[in-house]
Amino acid sequence: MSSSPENLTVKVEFSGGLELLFSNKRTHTITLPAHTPSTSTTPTTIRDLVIYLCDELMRDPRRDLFVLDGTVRPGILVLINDADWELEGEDAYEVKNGDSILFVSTLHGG
Amino acid sequence: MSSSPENLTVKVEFSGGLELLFSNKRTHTITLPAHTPSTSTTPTTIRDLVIYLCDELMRDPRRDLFVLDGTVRPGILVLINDADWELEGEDAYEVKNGDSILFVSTLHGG
Amino acid sequence: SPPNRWPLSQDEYKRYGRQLIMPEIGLQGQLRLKNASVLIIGAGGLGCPAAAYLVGAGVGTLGLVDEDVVEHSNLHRQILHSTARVGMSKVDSALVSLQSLNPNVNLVPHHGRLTPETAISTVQPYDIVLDCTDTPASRYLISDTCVLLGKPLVSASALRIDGQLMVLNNPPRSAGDPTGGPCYRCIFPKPPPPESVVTCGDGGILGPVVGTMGVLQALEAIKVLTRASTSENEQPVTEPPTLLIFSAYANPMFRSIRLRARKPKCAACSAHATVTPEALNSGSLDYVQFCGMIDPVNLL
Amino acid sequence: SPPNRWPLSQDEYKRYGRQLIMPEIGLQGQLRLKNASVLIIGAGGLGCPAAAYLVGAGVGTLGLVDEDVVEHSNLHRQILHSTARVGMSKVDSALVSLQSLNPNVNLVPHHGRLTPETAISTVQPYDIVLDCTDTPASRYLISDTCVLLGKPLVSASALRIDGQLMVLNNPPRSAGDPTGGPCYRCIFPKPPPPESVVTCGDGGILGPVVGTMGVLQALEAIKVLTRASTSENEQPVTEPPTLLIFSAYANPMFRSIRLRARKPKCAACSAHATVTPEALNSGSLDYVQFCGMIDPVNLL
Ligand SMILES: [Zn+2]
Ligand SMILES: [Zn+2]
Repeated sequence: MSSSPENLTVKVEFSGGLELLFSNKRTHTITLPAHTPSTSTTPTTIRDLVIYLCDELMRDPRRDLFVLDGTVRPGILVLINDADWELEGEDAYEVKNGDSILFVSTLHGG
Repeated sequence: MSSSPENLTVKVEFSGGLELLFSNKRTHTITLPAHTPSTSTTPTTIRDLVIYLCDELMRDPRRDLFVLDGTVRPGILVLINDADWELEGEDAYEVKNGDSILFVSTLHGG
Repeated sequence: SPPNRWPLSQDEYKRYGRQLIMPEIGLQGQLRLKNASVLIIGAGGLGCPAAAYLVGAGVGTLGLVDEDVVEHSNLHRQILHSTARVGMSKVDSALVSLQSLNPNVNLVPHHGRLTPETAISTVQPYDIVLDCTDTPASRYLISDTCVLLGKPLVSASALRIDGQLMVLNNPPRSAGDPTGGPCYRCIFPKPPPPESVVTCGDGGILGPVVGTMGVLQALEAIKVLTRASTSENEQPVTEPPTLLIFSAYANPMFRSIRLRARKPKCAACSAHATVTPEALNSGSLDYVQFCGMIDPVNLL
Repeated sequence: SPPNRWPLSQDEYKRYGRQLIMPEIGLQGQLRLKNASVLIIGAGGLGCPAAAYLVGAGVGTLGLVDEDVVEHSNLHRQILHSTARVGMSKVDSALVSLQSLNPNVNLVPHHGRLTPETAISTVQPYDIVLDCTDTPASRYLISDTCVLLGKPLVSASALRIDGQLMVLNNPPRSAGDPTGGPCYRCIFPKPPPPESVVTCGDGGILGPVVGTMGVLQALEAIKVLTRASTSENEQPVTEPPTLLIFSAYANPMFRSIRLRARKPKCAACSAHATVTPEALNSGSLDYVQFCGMIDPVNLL
């Protein structure tokens, strides 16, 4: 697929306290390879994005507050363009250029 | 401009009680000519849209609760794609296909 | 009962006049509120404003569950309590304020915490439940109970500068019916790791943040209780399931997220449900262990 | 005053602990609140919840302006009042509840309505104003006064199932400074035709709708009062002007709209302003006539 762009630019947002793991910044603009591995023709999925975020963006060492068993930990909702990722194929969803991905930690306080 | 579409389709929304003038429906999808008059090459503006709404969509006879002196009456904010119309040129703004236009009546109750 | 010529008293017409005259409520809606019973679990930062607006609106019966007593550190956000009532049970303290706001409402105190053994008998008499608690264990217990009993659930939570709101099990169809609304387990099948759970005591909470979520819980309950059927036999129209997320310092402050439908393998609301009334009553479902908490479950 | 080793009392640390520990407030923010004075104009559906959460949060001084007495028809939404206090002035009734919530706050009653003659002297001592009134005339008067005195203004309104919220004159720079925030006249240069103005009495109001807007007014006031300067000499960063619109039965319920900057020809906040302290004090600005009202101006 030589016509597809080399990179994707996506908006990544964190809410419900997850922003504390990412330099206390709620909104990030991320550029990442359109294929994973980048030399392959396999489209980059949310699963790949999550690993990318852990490796490249997370400053906090407590990785298991974000990822568990290779995917987003229980208690985090993932919203793709303002819709629950379960409506979009969960972590197999192929990331598109310009997507907005929101990670929300469920809250329990009252 | 023979290449421009004959018609525009826009989303029109009413809030703050204005929906009561439009069959108590908040959201309308409107198709109107891209030029006003339709045989001209003059692009349709918000001013033209407002007259179109009065003529074609409004069922309530109290036209002056929406329009005064040829434009939207005082106390109504017009939002073009979620921004104050003053940022976009007010009623001279040229309507684009797919635009979302929101009319909000200011409230005074407390 | 046969329709009365004047189904409300003159005092009630005066008191509820401002909401009665709106087409969204009307006399029918006011009578639905008057005939409705609401259970609020937790008399803290969410439960206080939720109870105030539901009692103001004239629900017939309001039950309140809490095991705690009022502390000084509650008062910046728990607006039904008062400095003089520090040390009193939160349920009793809240009832003092609610009674003085609207003596027409039948107020029912439930002292103590909701447990698997007491949940079904406590929730059974009510038409709708508001989850105003503050631990994962209580949230799963309340959701399971609402699914088992067919009650809609208005669930909110808040921490620091963030809040969340969902209307669950709405409409409250039987387990296995895919047209029912999702439950808490549909959205969160597995509990969060305990080390990721932050309480308001540890993380802090801004008063108007939790206050906003509590007032919106009252609103959602009023919407569910007053919604009209288009005909006698038809089901009322319900909104698609939505998560409202609120963040006080973000722009925009509010976002609405479309949620999934019921999960076909949900442990509570699917045809394959393993959460049963027997399991709940017998105490064989250990929510505290399920959620891996070390501390006892505290309702706030 | 020189910094104390313990700038708050032990009771204050306990009472405000849950908000103190958040980075958005902190000890500095709590001290800013303690040193702040807030004027709430209108002790009705907006003013009641706004006052409750500001008093809970520990502002130093809270003033309350209203001319009305409590009526039965207020109680479904005006949660600081009570059935036993029907007939009492709203200001006195609200102060009873606020005093019992937090005795540390200096509460200042202002009986009677704000008029052009009294506006400047009433507003002068306060740091920020909340417009919780319910007529166009009062909204223009309050905005003009805030511009003349350089006070930020948190303005909200509600009717039926809709609510609106704006933070105006923020930052509150002098008239003619285009970097100041827009005022009410910038957004609405001309008043609405009187026949288009619907009151809560005529149109109705759902309690939690106006309640939500009032709680959000308290939140915006806290945000303005506690915001930190990045350095001693720098201006604090302010949000771009936004209108929050709320509609209880819409999906999404909340929308945020970007507003214009100050209007270069604004009658109040531009270099060409015609609204002056002298004009206001002399009574030559007739807001009731400007808005074309027939009835007297009532603050709700
Ligand atoms: Zn389920
Ligand atoms: Zn201005």
